[in-house]
Amino acid sequence: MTQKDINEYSKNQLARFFRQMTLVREFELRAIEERRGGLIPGFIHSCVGQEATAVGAGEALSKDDVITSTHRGHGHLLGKGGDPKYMMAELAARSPGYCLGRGGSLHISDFDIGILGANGIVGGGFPAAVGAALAFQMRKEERVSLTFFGDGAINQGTFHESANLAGLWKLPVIFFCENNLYGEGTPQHKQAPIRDLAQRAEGYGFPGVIVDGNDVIAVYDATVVARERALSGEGPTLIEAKTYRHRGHYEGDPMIYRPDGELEEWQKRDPIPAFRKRLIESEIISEGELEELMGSVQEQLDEAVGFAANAPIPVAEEALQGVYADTHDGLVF
Amino acid sequence: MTQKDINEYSKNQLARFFRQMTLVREFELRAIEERRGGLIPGFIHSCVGQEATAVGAGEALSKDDVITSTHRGHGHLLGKGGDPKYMMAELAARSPGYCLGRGGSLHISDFDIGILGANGIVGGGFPAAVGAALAFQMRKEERVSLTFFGDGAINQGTFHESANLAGLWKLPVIFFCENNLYGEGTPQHKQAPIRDLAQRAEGYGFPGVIVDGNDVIAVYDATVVARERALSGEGPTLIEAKTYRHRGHYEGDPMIYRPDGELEEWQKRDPIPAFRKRLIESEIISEGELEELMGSVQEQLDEAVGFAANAPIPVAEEALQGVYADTHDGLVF
Amino acid sequence: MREITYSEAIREAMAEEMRQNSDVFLIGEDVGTFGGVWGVSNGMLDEFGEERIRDTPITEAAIVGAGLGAAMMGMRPIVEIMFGDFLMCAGDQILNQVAKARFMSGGKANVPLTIRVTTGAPGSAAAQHSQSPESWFMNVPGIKIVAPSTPADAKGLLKTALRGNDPVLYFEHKMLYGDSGEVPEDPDFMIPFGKANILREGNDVTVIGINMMAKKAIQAADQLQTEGISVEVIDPRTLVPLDKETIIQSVAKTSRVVVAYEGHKRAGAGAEIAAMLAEEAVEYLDGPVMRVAAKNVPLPYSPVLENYVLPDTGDIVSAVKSFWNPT
Amino acid sequence: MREITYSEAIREAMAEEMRQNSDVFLIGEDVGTFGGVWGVSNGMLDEFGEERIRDTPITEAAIVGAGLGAAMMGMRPIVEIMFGDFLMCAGDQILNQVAKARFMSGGKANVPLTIRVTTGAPGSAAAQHSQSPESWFMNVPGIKIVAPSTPADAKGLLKTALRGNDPVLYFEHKMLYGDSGEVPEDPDFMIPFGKANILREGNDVTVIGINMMAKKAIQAADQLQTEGISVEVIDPRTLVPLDKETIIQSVAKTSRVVVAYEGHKRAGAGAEIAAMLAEEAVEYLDGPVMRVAAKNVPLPYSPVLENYVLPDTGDIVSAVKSFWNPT
Ligand SMILES: Cc1ncc(C[n+]2csc(CCOP(=O)(O)OP(=O)(O)O)c2C)c(N)n1
Ligand SMILES: Cc1ncc(C[n+]2csc(CCOP(=O)(O)OP(=O)(O)O)c2C)c(N)n1
Ligand SMILES: [Mg+2]
Ligand SMILES: [Mg+2]
Repeated sequence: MTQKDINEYSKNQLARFFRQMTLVREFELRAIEERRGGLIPGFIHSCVGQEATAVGAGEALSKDDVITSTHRGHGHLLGKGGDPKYMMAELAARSPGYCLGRGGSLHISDFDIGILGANGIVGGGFPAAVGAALAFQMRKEERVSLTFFGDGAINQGTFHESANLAGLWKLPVIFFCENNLYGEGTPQHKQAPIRDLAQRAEGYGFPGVIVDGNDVIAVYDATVVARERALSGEGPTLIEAKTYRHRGHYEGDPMIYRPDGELEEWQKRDPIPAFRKRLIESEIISEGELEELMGSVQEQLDEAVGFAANAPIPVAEEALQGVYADTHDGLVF
Repeated sequence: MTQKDINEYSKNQLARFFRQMTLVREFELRAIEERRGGLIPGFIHSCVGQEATAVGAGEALSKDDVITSTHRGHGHLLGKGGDPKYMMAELAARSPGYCLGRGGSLHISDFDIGILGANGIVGGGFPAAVGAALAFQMRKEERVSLTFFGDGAINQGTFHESANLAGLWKLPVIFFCENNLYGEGTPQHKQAPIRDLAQRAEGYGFPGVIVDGNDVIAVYDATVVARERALSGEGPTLIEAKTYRHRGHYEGDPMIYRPDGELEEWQKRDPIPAFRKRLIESEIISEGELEELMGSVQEQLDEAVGFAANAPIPVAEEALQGVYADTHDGLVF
Repeated sequence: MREITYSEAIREAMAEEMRQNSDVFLIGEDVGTFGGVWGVSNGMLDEFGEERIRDTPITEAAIVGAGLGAAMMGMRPIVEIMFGDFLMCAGDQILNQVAKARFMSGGKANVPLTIRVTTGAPGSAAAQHSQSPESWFMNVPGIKIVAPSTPADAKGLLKTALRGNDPVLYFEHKMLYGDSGEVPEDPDFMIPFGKANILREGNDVTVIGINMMAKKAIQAADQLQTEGISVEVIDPRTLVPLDKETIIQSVAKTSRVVVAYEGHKRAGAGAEIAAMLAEEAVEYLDGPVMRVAAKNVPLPYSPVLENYVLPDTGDIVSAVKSFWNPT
Repeated sequence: MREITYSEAIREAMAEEMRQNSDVFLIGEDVGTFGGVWGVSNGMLDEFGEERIRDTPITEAAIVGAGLGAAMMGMRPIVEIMFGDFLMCAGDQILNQVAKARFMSGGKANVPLTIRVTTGAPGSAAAQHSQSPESWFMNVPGIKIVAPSTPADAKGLLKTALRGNDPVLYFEHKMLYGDSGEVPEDPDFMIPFGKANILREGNDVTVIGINMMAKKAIQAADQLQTEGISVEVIDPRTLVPLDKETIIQSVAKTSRVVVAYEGHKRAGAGAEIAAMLAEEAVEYLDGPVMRVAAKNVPLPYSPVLENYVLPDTGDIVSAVKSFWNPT
């Protein structure tokens, strides 16, 4: 895809890209800190380094569109409009958290803004994304569904079955692959015999495109195109965004599996400084304005952490609620 | 692939192609008859019309090679050297049947000649075929594994996961797809958005080839090439053989799903008369010799049916045997 | 009242709901032109069209998961899985996704998804087409399990499933499809979940029969009647939720109990009922909680072997009699 | 005797078998460089190399099925699945292929395949990383189910699995990995399947504890001892096969029994034990067969909620005491 000139995007939009990426980055760093500090009890799989995918894709979607996410979902959720307050509260296992403290990092959802859920099962979210798209198609709604997944997840059987079904019925689905070169400690080339995963789309009768996953504008553009295709009834697109995660698979991962220098190479391509540089060089946004945006992010996160830390913790017996819609006079709980 | 001249094959080999295809056809017809007559209690999914795939592939394999088969497996088993006697006895649920009457049509196996089993689960056999090939590779054995499957089965998640693993590790596996245009009552074009399923191989880093599945020589040649590739360490091949089943999905299927005239078109391309014609026109084998071969098939099947009909039926309590190798003083059975 | 078959009752429930609610649709392998391999959706394609009677590829995980996604978006999918044996091709989707979606989301995900699936041995279908997998799904909270034994129950329970807002695994026994029985015509006829059916009243022994085994329990009761043994037959109808109260009350009356189910004995559906009785009704028991079930071996192809492995009416009769003539 | 951890015991069993039998190999996600997410195979890549310590893609069905195929060809694969919760991604392979291969082939397929998998809640890992799925596999005949609670059992049972010729699901409890205990150095040290371990003798009540709950049962027994209640603690060690004899004998002695397991209560592993006792040992029972297990809700993330859902030592203590102070 030929890249559009940066001046074709509104200043507002570009500022949003920047602010949202910063929000994702800072959210992760803050969550990691709060986990160390004891506010957050569970695991964290951070997406530091992958902010451009989360934000580029999320910005291309409308509020009515839906996403399914993964174990590395914080960026996806924020990108789709998730509120850091309720996310942080969920991570802190508090009652006003998105899932009332029942879900945690792996299961955050917000049905009001189309977040159908992070997922603890690699490959677990594909079929539901396809099903959501089926509902849109049947109801003739102008909505698409986008399913985030990793280079590891693409090998799961559910990817294949879901891509086949979506391609067959020309469902409005975007398969969004964040190829960050690793699945846990195993490099991508030891997980699949091909490097360009986008290639697989052909086998399902729809296009696969590769984008620089560290370039938020490229990601945004590709997602806009895929979304238009989906809405026009032409069916799915597979977007493969090449990127890299800067931190461990989970917090605490000793990362012994990385070749020397690899991380450093990728840090040079860190999506946020790169975008910042571009914004400043093109004189669209001033340093001062960017600092202001960054400040507002910190404020938002201070507020989120404060909210989480002061939020009530669930009461033990609440665990029995919310398994079923209808409990048949308490027979099932 | 360019087709070799028929004279490049030995007369013996050609005669074997003919005899084996006839055996498969007649076995099926006889089994159907015996099912009507009550000798055979279970379902039959016949492969009438698909004899060239079963025999072409089977003839290209050595005795040490292994196959996994499907619900429509009689041809595959006979093609790999399965004995009609023990097959018929198994269909008749008799003690000397291949599986002692425990398996039936859906589960026939013969480990001595590399038949790892028919399978009642569509897509169930892929992973085991890959695992067998892994064993061959680890032990440096000159053997390949071939997994038969249908155009319906290729959409199962297990295909994807297995093809990926086989491609990744360059395992000696042949993925042999019999594209007979239907999965049960649903046409292939309503099961996948692509018509040439061989195309999917690329996504796993290995070649996919299309052959005329009604031409036993073409199937044989393609399998020989794939086998050589596998043995040389280059990895898997996906062979898509285009063919058609002449009878219902199972015996009793009313076949309301077929467009008028479709069957008739394909019957014109019936692999056995076509091959017979070719043999006679090329003057390699005489009509008389062919009649003789056909006669010998009938004899063999008479014997098989006789064997089955007179074989003892299992004793009820035998059902408890053969679940485990070691029963821990009868604690598990 | 008019009589229809179990199969017709299921079709009627689906068709009625589809007529009155455009969110309901049927999705599965060969449910359209073929009318379902078991013929249950016969004719529905003509009435509702391809959009709402959707033939799918052979991809159980994607079908179930698509049902989940559509349900969360407000549709009310009916997913058909041809054989219970194939459910494990979608095992993760059912147990980790469908069943847990609501809870993990803090109660916010709505999953009005009904999975219709066949159970039981149709005869010489062997180990991968004959299983009764109800119990594989009973441990994981979040999915309801329904097992109708009569045409009326088939209709009434399916309606409850289709109008409810929770995922339901609805097990149709292959050998019951042809059974006829009275079924109310009232389009709002629903049978609540968690209410067992006392199919026959009796005083000497309680037989709890699940699905097909409820029918066999009645046959056994008939036979035992002639020998002067009065059998109370209870069909729990839903395994999750389970109507403990009705079951315990019956056992309190009879003090003897047989649990009959077609699945393998070990950890089968009736194991939970037996365990529940051992915990909550032991004081009423005058003798063991007998279990009549399939033996713990895969289902064999041979009719002789298969009959030996499967439980039948005679096994129920023997189990009942053993209370008076212990071996 | 030297002490090693549960985790080390498992590694030692694998390494010893791999040294003496070239057919044994380990295959799974991140078992190589990473040493297994739980660190169990740490260092094994260095000793055995990439051929025999095989990192795989994230494709559970293919991994398990590849194990089956390799096993049928004479290898002795050890498949590692990271979390028990993921087993259902390979549900069909385990239940319809692995478990049934031998029987369906008339006893001819040999399947020396061990599937090592973690079980239990490691704390705030939520609904898809905390389950105890033992019971999901108990109903289908053909696969043995092992659940060690001590380092010695971990080693001895794994050796038995690796030298046997049947598929085994071997459940490692995440919270036991760090436990130390005496483990014989004898490379032929094996613990037979189907022999329960009487961890503590007692007279008043039998507590059957599965996996982690065996450890908690001992803690409960200690506590109850101080209150004058003598508890016999039994660890079945293998759920399939189950050592009914030892269990029944104990119950015959104590006449009171609590079955403790970490899985959800309904249709969990202990449900079968309770049902077995209700059928085969009811005459010895002086009171209900109590079950201490996780409540029937998905595992929540919040520690408060999770603790409420999971069974613990205190729950065992209460259950035992209820025999004398029924509520
Ligand atoms: C079915 C399943 N198998 C294994 C895991 C363990 N696991 C969690 S994340 C992960 C790696 C996923 O890799 P990828 O899809 O590339 O995503 P990334 O972590 O790189 O974002 C693995 C193996 C899991 N959660 N679910
Ligand atoms: C997992 C699973 N799903 C569905 C079925 C039912 N079924 C048996 S054969 C078949 C069609 C298979 O089609 P294809 O793979 O093209 O093979 P063919 O029958 O054409 O040889 C179906 C749906 C099954 N046996 N297993
Ligand atoms: Mg990755
Ligand atoms: Mg086909």
